[in-house]
Amino acid sequence: MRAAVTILAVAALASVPLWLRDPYLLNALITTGIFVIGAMSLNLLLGFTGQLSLGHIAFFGIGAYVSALTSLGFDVGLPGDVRLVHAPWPPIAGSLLAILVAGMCGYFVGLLSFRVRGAYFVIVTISFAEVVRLVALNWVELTQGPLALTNIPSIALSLPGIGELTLRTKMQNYYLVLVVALVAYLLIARLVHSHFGRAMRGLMENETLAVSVGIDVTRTLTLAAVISAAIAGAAGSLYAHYIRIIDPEVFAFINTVTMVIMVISGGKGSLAGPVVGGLIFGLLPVALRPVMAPEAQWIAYGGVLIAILFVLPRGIVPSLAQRFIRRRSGAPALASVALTETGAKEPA
Amino acid sequence: MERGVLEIRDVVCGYGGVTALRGISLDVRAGQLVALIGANGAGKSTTLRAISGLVPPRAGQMRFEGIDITGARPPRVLASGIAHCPEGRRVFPHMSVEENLDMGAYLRRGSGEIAADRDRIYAEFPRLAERRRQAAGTLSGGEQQMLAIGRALMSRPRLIMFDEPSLGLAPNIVERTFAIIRGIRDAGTTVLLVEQNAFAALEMCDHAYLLENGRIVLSGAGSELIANEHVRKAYLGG
Amino acid sequence: MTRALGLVPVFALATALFGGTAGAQTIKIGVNEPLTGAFAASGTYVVNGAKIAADEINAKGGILGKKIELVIEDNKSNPTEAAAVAEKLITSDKVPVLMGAWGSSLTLAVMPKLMEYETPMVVETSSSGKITTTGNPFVFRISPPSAVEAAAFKGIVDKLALKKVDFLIINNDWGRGTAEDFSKMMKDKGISIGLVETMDQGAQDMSAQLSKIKSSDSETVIVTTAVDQLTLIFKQAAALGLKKRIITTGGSQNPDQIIAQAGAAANGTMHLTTFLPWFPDKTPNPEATNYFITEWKKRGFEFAGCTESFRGYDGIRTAAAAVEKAGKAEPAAIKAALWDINIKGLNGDIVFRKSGPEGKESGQSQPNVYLIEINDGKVELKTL
Amino acid sequence: MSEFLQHLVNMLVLGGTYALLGIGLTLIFGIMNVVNFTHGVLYTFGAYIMFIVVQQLGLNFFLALPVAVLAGWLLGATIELTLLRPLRGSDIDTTMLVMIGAWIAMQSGTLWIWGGVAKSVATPFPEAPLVLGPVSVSWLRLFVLAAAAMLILVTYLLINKTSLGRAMRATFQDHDTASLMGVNVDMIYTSTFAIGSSLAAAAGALLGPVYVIFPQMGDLAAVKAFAIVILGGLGNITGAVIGGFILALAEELGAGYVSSGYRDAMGFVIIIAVLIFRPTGLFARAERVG
Repeated sequence: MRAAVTILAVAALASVPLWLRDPYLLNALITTGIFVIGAMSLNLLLGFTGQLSLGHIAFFGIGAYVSALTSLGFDVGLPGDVRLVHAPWPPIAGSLLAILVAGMCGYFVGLLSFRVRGAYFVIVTISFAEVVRLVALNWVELTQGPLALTNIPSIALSLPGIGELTLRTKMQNYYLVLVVALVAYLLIARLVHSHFGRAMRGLMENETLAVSVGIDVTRTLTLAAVISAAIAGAAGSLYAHYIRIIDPEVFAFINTVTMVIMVISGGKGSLAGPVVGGLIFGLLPVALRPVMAPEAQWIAYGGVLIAILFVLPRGIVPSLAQRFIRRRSGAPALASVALTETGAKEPA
Repeated sequence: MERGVLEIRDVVCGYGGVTALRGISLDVRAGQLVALIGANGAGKSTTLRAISGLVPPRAGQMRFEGIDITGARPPRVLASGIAHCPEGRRVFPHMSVEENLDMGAYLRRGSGEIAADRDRIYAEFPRLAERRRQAAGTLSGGEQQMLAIGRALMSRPRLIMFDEPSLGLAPNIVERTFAIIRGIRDAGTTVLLVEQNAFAALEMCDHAYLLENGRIVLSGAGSELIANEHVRKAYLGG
Repeated sequence: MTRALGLVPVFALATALFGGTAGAQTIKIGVNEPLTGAFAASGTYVVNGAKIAADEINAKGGILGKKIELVIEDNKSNPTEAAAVAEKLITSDKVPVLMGAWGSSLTLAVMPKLMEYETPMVVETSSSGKITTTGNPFVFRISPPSAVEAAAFKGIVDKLALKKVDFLIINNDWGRGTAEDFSKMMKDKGISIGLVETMDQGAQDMSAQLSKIKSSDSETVIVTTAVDQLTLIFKQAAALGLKKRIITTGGSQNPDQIIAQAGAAANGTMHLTTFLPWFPDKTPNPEATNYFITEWKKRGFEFAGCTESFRGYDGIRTAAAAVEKAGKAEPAAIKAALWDINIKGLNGDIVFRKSGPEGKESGQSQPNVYLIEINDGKVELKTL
Repeated sequence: MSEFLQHLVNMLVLGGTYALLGIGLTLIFGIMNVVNFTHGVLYTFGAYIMFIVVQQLGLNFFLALPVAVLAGWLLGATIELTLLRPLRGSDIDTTMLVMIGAWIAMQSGTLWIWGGVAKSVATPFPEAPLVLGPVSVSWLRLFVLAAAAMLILVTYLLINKTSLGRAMRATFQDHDTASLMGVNVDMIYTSTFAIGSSLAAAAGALLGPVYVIFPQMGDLAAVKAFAIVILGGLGNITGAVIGGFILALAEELGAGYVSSGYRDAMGFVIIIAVLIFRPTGLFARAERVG
């Protein structure tokens, strides 16, 4: 039943470019899709370990910059008269490096997450993203700072027998994003249902208990952070090669907020949640644009967000699932109580 | 069953998906010391928390001095004359001893009377008077227990509920604590005592209830329960 | 999941209903500006200027017998949105020419879309050198990049007897570009460069930077930022007792606002500007300047906005002139016609010269640059 | 040397306002455990109240400050009653996201009402600065420092010497036990949020005339407030005051002697460093609070 729904949804998404001819809407779907991938990766951290990162855009942005710089090349001076020169590589190598470097950064933030929890973790992650943004802004020699990296090449795939295929059109990019999103979805799904996924959930529901049954907290949290950051890096790479210009504003707080909104409104800890929330909040601005003044669009955006949280506090997917499929409510409710208590009260 | 000053009828109570109290009824008569005994997790603390309004009951009725207090929030319960001295003492660690006592009189007006009551507590517990400017978190366990009792008395309650007052205290302090509790009863204040040290509780109480799995399974005078076979086996170590 | 998908056709329908129906009766010009977010104030000024131009043209009967219609979209001060908005304007609204997108990173984000749909855009504000040097033949810029400004300033540095100069710049493409181009020009002139201090967009307290500049051994500070930060800098410099010659660049300063808000602190400051609303008679097109200023005031906008909004006015007039010259509202024809127009803008003749790699040059117009000085609360024009 | 002295003086006037920003947030954060994303909007709101009272209504500059405090109090109480109270007991993520929604909507509302063009407020203070040897400081900033000090003192007395303040501290330390003492915890939450909000509005009203007033002015202020709270420890007023001065000092010296480009990074670097090396804040008591 569940698999059928998933296959149907994928088929429906795959058919979109066949009947949707409007490039503007297709563009909106592609950028939404890229952010949905970011949101899915955030969900791994937020929904399955209970750690709310408000600096997730850092990994996305790092992925974007690494990918762009790898494919554009650079020449920077390091302390001690060393020059680091890099000749342009194919964009696909950039994407792989983006995943790698973002994952590594995730490792360090993962280590941090072991030390601080709850509101403190939130603020550390915000700060991390801001520091990365300020480095991108001020390390002009490498990143061009506010002058932006431009003319980033589109992703090219070398296919055996066919040769080089550069993905320039909307339709090609749409399918690229869809495929990456699908891979990320399946990866996260597998992970969540593995032994490791059970460890993560155990940790979220009751840390003391989880530790007592032998779950290695640091290792679990760090691994979740690494995978989550790597997927976000992949999304950032897609972004850089699709938009073809990046500047430090990619790290803007509002971009993190967009991802968090997608996850929480859709339902954290639910695999489909970020997809549903992402499609709604990715396309809401498109729907609002023709009907109201620019400032009012933002007011409506904030209003819709508040309304969803009030009406469906656990997110759209879990709330609807609960409404339609009768389930015993005991265990999940207790889990969320446990989460609040640990999230709320432990500064250290 | 004889009606008490505190009447509890068929109270059901729980947290999330767990039901802690499965319909309990009990009566506390004026001027008596009533003990509530039972194993860990039997629902003793929950009973007190339900009475004081920290956990709203799902069903049932509670009346104090004839007034319905079912579902009332803690401030109203306190205002009606019931003080609750919580488990683990729960003094405010970063506030001074004096401020802790003043918190006990939070709902009262008239600073003169409050100061007089405070002095009475200091007279009763000279250690607290010595440490009146000290942060409560720096006191020893016994001193914190005295402070918690003093704080509860500051509201001038007609019924005072103690939750595990002996927990984690040295034996001589435990004895002192029980003496104080008896003293409170003797001075005319009704006491509802939750205690894991079943023998001590039964010995000093006028009436006792035994809780098992969220239900009252036995009640009677303290001496009756001590004599009971089941109680002896399960709670008095033989 | 399938539920959410049901929304997509609804959006498509909405777009179909709201866009693309009025096409035949009017000539559309797409306007892609920041109306919310960090640059909201500037974007709104430019759009107000653009509306004055459109109303003026329509009052005179429009172009090619049709009224012009501005399709104004908010790019939210966000590059991703700027690109999306360009896409919408070109594909849904079918505009044959665009104007935008204020900030350089916004404009740069739009540029691949121009290539993709082969639609020309008049760039009215952005100053980054990259815009006209990367080989995008659909870009036509009427604002001066900092190199042009630096070249214009070259003529008078001798008269000012500059010896050593510090910079205080906004940390974006505009400030960075200015520091780079002005430093190069001054080094050629034998003037030494001292500190280069930056401030973030939106930063409010520049006391630390100014204290540092106060203690340096230079006699002049070149300041590049938007008018709000300029006001703050003058106030804070005065409070710190900074007594150096201050020269501002970039042309969106507003001396009147500075005089009103910074008072005596503004005396003695010099400003490089591209528009002279205070001396309409000294502008290249006095009649248009007078009309624009009268209209601006009539609509109840603050005089302060003139120095930004005139770019929107000039941008729309440029686009309209190109449509008229092309004889039809088609992107290719308009693009070709842009190379042939010669109109008197509020800040000089708008004539596009080629810039960037051969074969795919962008258009760059060379506006006039003026130096003004504030003395006793009044604006004086210094002759270059 | 004179540059250093000037940096120190700058630090003093800046630190006072940072402290004011920080104490409002530390109360809300500490007592309610709400990461309050509307703090910056309330700061902006206070500045616009100043603008309305002085520039649009033409009333006295000194009258505007209490008006802003009152307006901030009312708006804060409204936010608490309509958005936070119904969500009591929800998890921290939900509350935080609701506050983000409120922040987006309110900031856009400010833009809608007043437009994006920055406003300035005329002040009755002389333009010429006070010059003391090598250092100068403007009279307006001295006034702001004095007013901030006064507000901080009032808040300190409110928290430490009144029955409401005692109840707030008790709630912060143990909300269940506080309610057993008869404290109406809901009322304490509303008052805390309202008081914190009125302090944010006061900071905005004081700093609005020093700088300029525009819809996004609160964003940077809010981030700095978070840094100060982390630095000083949750719910710790004295810590927030010291934290405010430390942040101001780090920014001044960072911009003066390291690189001005990283000036605003100082706050974030401090947050990360403090949380790595001393997660409860520099001035928090060692034992767990709350």
